[in-house]
Amino acid sequence: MNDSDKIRLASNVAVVAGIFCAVVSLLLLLNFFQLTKSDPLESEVMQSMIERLGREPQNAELKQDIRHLDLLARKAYFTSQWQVNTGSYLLLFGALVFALALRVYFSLKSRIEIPDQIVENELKARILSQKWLLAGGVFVLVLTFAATFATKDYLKMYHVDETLVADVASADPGIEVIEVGSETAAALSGAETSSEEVPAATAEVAASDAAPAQVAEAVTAAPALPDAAQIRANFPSFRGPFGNGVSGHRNIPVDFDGPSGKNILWKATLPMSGYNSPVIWGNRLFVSGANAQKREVYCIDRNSGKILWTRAADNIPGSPATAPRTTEDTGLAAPTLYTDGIRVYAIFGTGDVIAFDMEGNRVWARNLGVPDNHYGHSSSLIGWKDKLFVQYDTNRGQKLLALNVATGETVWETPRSVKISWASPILANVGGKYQVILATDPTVAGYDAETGKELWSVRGLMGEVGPSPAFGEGLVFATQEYATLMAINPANGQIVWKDDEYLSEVASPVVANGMVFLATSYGVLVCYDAKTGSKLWEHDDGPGYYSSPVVADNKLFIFDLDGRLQVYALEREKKLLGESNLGAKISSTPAFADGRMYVRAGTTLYCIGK
Amino acid sequence: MMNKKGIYIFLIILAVIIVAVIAGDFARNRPGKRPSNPFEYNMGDLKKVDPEQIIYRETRNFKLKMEEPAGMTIFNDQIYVTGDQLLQVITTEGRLVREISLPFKPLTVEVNTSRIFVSARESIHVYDHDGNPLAEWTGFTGNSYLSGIATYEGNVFIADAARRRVYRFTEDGEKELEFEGKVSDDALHGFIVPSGCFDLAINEFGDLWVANPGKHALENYTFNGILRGYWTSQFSDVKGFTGCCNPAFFTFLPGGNMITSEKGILRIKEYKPSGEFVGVVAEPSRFMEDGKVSDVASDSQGRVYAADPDKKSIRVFEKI
Amino acid sequence: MKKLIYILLSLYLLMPAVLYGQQRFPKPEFDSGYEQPDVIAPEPRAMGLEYFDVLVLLGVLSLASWLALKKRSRQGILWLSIFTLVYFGFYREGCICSVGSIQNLVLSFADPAYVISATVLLLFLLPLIFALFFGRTFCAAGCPLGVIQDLVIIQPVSLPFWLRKTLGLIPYIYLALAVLYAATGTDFIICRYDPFVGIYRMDAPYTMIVLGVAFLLMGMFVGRPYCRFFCPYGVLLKWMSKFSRWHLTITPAHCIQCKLCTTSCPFDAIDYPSEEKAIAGSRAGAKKFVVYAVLVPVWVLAGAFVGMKSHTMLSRSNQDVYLAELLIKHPEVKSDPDNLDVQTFLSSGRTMETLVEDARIVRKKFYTGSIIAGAFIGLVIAMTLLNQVIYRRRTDYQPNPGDCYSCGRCMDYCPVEKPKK
Amino acid sequence: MASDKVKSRREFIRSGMRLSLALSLGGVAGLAASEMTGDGHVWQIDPFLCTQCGRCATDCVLSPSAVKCVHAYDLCGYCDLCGGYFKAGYNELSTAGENQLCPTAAIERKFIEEPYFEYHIIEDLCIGCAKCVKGCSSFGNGSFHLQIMHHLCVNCNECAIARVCPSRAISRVKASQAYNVKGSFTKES
Repeated sequence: MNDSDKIRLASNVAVVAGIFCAVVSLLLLLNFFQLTKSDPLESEVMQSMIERLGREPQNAELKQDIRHLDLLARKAYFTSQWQVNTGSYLLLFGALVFALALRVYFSLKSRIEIPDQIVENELKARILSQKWLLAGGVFVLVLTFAATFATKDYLKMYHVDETLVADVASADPGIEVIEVGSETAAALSGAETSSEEVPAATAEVAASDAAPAQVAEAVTAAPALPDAAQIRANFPSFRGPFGNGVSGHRNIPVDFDGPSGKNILWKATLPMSGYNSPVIWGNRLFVSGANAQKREVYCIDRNSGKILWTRAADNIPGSPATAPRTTEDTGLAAPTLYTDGIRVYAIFGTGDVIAFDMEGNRVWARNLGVPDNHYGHSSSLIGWKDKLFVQYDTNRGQKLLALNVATGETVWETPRSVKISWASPILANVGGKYQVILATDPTVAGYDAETGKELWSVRGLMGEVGPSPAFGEGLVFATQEYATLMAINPANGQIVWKDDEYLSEVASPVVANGMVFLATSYGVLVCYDAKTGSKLWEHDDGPGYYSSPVVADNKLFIFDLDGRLQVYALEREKKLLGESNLGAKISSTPAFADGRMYVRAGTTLYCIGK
Repeated sequence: MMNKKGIYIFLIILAVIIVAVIAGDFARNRPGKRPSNPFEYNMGDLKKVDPEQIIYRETRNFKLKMEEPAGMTIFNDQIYVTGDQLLQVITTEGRLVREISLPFKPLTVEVNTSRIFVSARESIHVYDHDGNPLAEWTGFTGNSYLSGIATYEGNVFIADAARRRVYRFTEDGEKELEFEGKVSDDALHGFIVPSGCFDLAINEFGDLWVANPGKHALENYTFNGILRGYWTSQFSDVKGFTGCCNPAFFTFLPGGNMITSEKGILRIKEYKPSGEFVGVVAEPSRFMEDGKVSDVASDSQGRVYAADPDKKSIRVFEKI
Repeated sequence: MKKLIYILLSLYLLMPAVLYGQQRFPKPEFDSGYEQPDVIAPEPRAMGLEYFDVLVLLGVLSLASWLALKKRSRQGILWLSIFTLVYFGFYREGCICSVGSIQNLVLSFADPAYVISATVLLLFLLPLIFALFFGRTFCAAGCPLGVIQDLVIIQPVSLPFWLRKTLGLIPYIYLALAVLYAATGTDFIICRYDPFVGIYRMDAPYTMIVLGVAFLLMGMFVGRPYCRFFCPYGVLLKWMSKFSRWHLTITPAHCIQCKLCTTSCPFDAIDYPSEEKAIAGSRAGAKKFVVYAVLVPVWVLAGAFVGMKSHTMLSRSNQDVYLAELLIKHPEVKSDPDNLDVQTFLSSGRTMETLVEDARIVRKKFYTGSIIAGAFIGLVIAMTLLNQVIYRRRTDYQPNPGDCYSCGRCMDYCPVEKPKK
Repeated sequence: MASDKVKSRREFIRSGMRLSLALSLGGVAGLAASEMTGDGHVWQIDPFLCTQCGRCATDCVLSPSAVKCVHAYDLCGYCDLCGGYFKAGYNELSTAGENQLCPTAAIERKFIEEPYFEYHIIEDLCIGCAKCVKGCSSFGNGSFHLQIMHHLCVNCNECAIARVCPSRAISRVKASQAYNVKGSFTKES
């Protein structure tokens, strides 16, 4: 067989294989369309027959017909599947033969020829290619750019309220909806006895000595918001009633010892750590904890130290999927909770604010937008009457918010032109009206708790403001390291006095008995006359203070960073009443109730008392 | 040989095809643009109910502070509802009377004049009406699932879904009898309970009825466990029961008519004690898609209450 | 290989307490001695075999490099590529390949929750490492996408220079988009539009088949159209190969300028000796060089700007974004029972707020990603333009190290004998 | 001489570039290696998320689909009237075609003893349409559920059904735990 024969053979094979491929692919295509167009198992005939069977369920002949058709349909289905499979193998084989034949054909036909100057003129080619590249590049960019004009950002058009309204409207109007048990929470908070649980699984039939179950009698009255006296009787927020660091509880032990357990009534371990301080209402103590994955609020029986309930702050609309980055010494659970005896409110570094009733039922939750805060959000919550105040001074937008305690809706929102802050708001009763007082770089300012209107503002702070202001003796005290300590009259916004000898970095000042106390992070405790600002005494010995000084039982309590507690008399001369060691690093502020002091160190909660 | 121009045209056509296929697929294959399901199991027809057949209307909803209501009963016109780790007593006006926290996860509840019986998976907890625990009956096997309780004059009947039998206890927790519903002449196979739904109830005349969900039957037994009569639903439409485990719950109206609650296609219906279909209380469209089945109870006014776990509320239906 | 292995579901033996979940309900007790069958759960391909694949790839690459650079055997490379076609193509069914592994790698960087296995990383790295030392020998014989096209080349036509250069931009754009979509967790577009995987599986949706057949038909006249004008992995290989330590040469010794090899390359990857005219012209091109160099930042900025502008449009490919926008734009679809996606979303318990929030997060990612992708595309256009006015003095016919697939066709055309040692 | 210089300069640049490319490859490798597992990954369906939309049957790159129904016998009630086997409007409880729900008759019903029946999936016939799964989970215990069968699945890098799954029930799982069979796999709460 010579070359030309081979060529002819190859070309013939190629033609045959090509026709074969074409036919097979055509058949496959037909099969494909047949499969997609009609589903033999759901044919109309079948449907109508089944419908008929529904009407005449005993028709045996009809049943036979259905079964027959069913069998046919199934057969057809599997046959066509077989066809597809076999067809694709045939096609592959045909294509292989076709390709081989063509290759042989062309390799036999082609001869090595000396190419003459078929080469393009390089210079010309390059110039042409530059033109095309330019055109192509510009074309791609312009086309994409033009396409962007046809696209509209619908995400921006979305507002949460719209859907809320729609959901409410969708409820059936003919049905009266009654909330069961919404009125019981208030009763629980007030008349709370020690909460014993029914001992689980005692096998005895007659459990006569078993403790009574937790029963709450329902009261029909609407929940009453606490008045100032009730707030003072409890420890509802960061640094106690109104955030001023003064508690009226008595019989607080001045000495105890952590390592040996002296005067330590109980120690409880919390599931997760956090830098927030305990708050107390009745017999319930609340703290929160967080890590990057989850955030939780804990309710603890303050008599036994038992965790009554743990609730996760999850599934909050708008909450970020990944927690914002925070520094280790702030974390996501730095802000202290607030409770009004009806509900407990918590805010986390994710911007989630959540409210539970005293039984741990979630009342509302929302996200205020993830705070842009390079250490982590740390401003605690405080409330008065039906409003919960949130100081939301972040790197991106600063504002003071008042939320409705029952629903979480924003009552008012006051934008502030200040810088970021880590201080917490306090409340001050100025001339019978409550003001929310905030300390930030560069101003200290007071806002009407009712309307959110700014009443006064004083410049003078700078840098990263950590200490919260304090109110007492009719004056507001605010301080920040590298800035100043100033006393401001909140009635007119005038600075009464200023001093900058000792300045606090983290711990907030406290006012009592005509004196103001200041604790610095480098370990100096100072006492000033509140009215004049003259220094009365100082104590310079200690590793430093992060925990704020607090007043209870007419004494000044302060924990240093090593967990050593010093108790001073509230006198114009230095008088140390006692010194104790907890044996744990403390940076939170203690809470007081009924002869007991509660302090948190990371995941451990101590109850100190006799 | 092939013409060069032909090759170029061929190539251009191919390029267009490639671009068209990629762009077309990319643009078309988007959520909401995809074809609907050719294999869909369309249960819509089954869920259709003739409006004529609906003889009740929903009048009130009691929103519960409970994640998942499990069991419910009505005694003295007070609603006893269990769920989470709670037992709540609610008036028929929706006011919370009492809340008892339970140290276990409750299944169902039954109340008589002196006691409240709450079942857990494998035990019965007895409380007095103030919520004080009186006793705990633990003599059940580890393989029990106590899904129903009924009381009558000192007798406590307990349905065990897992072991497929009914126990009779005295009020003081003494077990007197257990029966599997098997009859000698093999008229029925005994209780067939494919899932956790196995309910029983006693009407005002003292007749014990037990649901046999595997047979779509309601069976009447003597207190000694002898089958007295039964009925099954023979219909494939709304008049009968569908699925594998229905009726999941049932209760009696004053006068003896039965209210049944079904899973799968969620619906509540009324039957005469003879098994004759009366009408629909709540049609499937009232419930959430793929929702959970509701326990049912009725009060002295003949109102029907359904504890809907999906809506976390007790739904009240009144006869039109 | 595809033997069914039945796994015993030994529920009772393993962990009875933990698994006592809600759906768990005691099953009947049988009297007739009935034994419950096992749940059918055939095991996936063993991990060891995946490592074996990597080993095979390593072998193929080594052999291909040896054949191209040392043995200089086109025949050997051809047989090796047939082996690749059979093994990586028809036997392994083309998943996952080095080309697609770019996306896995990118997603693993972008999403900490997404982990890749060592085999994927090796699949990605090995061809690049080989390219850095020996040129694109992976393309010659190791890539299942490449070899199938290589085998169907029948009558290659030489494409004009400008067309090659302009179409050559597509892989860069494809790469940028693929990385963008992978990094945002949106889509693996390289795999979605892989044209040949359907042919290897002999079972695929018809779009895939049409795409594959179209590419193969095209490949009869244009050598390796997918490799040259689509393959995003080729971009990376090209960068590596450009600076490869050793590379295939047309002639084993001295080029005698016989020009026999000029038509041998179906991929137009042979650089000719530079023309004196062009060299002379290059001096005039110096001015152009300055202009193009100055324009580089302009292109980059323009690209970044267009990228930024188009992020809304691009992000619409993401499921979440698309669904969120659909629901905002057409709230009425909520009542369309045939819209499975919307109905499923509505019954999933996910709220509209979380969906919109998720969509916004994705869109934010797209914002940065699109700017980077746009800037990259701008840079590529600028650099390609700049390259057009850089002239290198060449005296011999030699393969362009970036574009050459080391297939070895040209070697057969060279009349120069290999020098005997 | 001059050309030699040019040559060596070029060679210098080339090796510099080569080194930096090698370093960047090494960097990428190191970065990737830090979050890498030795385990392979395969696609699998979470039966608790699955809404039985039926796309597994139509959108898998394989035909018939690599998704099949799996029967977790542990959860099965062995009922006579199986919601996954019979059409909701069945004519009678028999294996006759007009009563069967499965479009390919892939479920085998076997009598065991009064009153129990075993339901067995004939895998070769199953197309993964999830009709029986929907029936079983609506009416029964949910012992039928879809799983991706790994002797069939080609483990595409981009799974076509995962992309179109409306409930995002399909995700990559470790190859060592390749199945989410109900009963041994519980819902994440």
